[in-house]
Amino acid sequence: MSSRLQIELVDDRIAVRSWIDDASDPDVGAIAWFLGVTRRNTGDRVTDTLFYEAHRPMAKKGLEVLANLACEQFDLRRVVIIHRLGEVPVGQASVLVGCSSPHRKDSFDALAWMMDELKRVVPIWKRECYADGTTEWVHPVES
Amino acid sequence: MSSRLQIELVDDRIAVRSWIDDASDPDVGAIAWFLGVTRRNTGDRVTDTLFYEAHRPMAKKGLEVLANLACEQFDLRRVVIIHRLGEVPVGQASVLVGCSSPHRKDSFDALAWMMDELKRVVPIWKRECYADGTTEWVHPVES
Amino acid sequence: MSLNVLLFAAARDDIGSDYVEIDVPDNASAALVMSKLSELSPFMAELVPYCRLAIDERYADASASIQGAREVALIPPVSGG
Amino acid sequence: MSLNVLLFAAARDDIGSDYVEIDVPDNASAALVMSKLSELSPFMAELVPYCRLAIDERYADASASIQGAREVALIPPVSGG
Repeated sequence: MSSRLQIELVDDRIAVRSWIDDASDPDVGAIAWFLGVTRRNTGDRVTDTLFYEAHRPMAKKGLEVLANLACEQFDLRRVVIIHRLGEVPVGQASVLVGCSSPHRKDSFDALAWMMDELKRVVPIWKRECYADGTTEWVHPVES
Repeated sequence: MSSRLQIELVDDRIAVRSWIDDASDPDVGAIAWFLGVTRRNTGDRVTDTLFYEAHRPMAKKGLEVLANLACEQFDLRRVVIIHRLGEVPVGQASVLVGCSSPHRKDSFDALAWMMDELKRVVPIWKRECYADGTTEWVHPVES
Repeated sequence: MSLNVLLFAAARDDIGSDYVEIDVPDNASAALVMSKLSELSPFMAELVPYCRLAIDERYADASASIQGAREVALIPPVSGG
Repeated sequence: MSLNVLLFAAARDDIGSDYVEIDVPDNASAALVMSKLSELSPFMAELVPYCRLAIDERYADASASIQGAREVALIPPVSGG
């Protein structure tokens, strides 16, 4: 069943249109997509740009495991996870996650679950470059 | 704030790409969208095609109210709701709902809420045309 | 007075027209209009109890009056999306 | 034995290299490797307790042995998405 998974790490703009175009499947009733985008403001700090780095083979494998676990838990027909690495300027997408299912609840739940898990386990890190010239790796500590 | 709402009833294919293209807003960190698609199988019945009809002015107004209520409940930057009327063959989208927000939880929650509400209150009806030649208006009775 | 009620979906197919003319008092309630509509056919008798009445493009309570209404519509259970 | 540990993000910036060589027994546990890494600098002493160790591209338990490992990597708290 792995043909229904499309997992990629990319170093350039995510080609959103080409991913979302290829969607017609007669057994699908619901398609849901999420784009994570670099935001200018976090609290009172202003972001100029973000840089993402990864343990690439482990991140690729981690995203594949994530997609497979989503297929086990939810009734999905297709899963797409694309994560961009390197610089991702404000207003551009760092991640695209999409899925399709016969019924919409599976796609909604899977999308939120995959984003939560991605942020929890996949070895990808972002470095904030603030407008004041400082930079900072984001290493959130789980509570 | 109504410029951030885009609500449409259309009689032809929903142009998903045109909405996605126009998505860059520096205060947005999350963009999510949902497509409802005509599915071939429902239970053991095989669908050939669907027809949608609406009380058009009331449906348009209903979708606008929905989008405004979503903006009151969730921290959204933009809401798009496009519903197609007339024939929607298997594999094509009958509805596109999308939103953007600083944080992803608002977009996920708003998307699910808007789809639930749309299906509950907006005067749009679908007629199933089954492969066996029979047709049937879908008038779900709330329990 | 004579009142035109807009019909949709299965109700329109049953009556064979996108509106129906019924006779009700000037200040009839939505409930009375619904009751008149349910008398139009055996199918309508089954469907109407699950419908809502819209007066001037808004869902109306059972007690709402049609007096002065520009448009009255019977809204069967919806199935958009 | 001498073990190369891959470093990422703030750990790599602190050490100034994308790997570090440490001296540990052949059958050292992940916990021992982490302990050695935390001795490398005051910054690492703070960061390492929040990190996970990956052996051959999988997260390892504290008790897992590095014996025979082809790759050992220090994985700081992640922030993808």
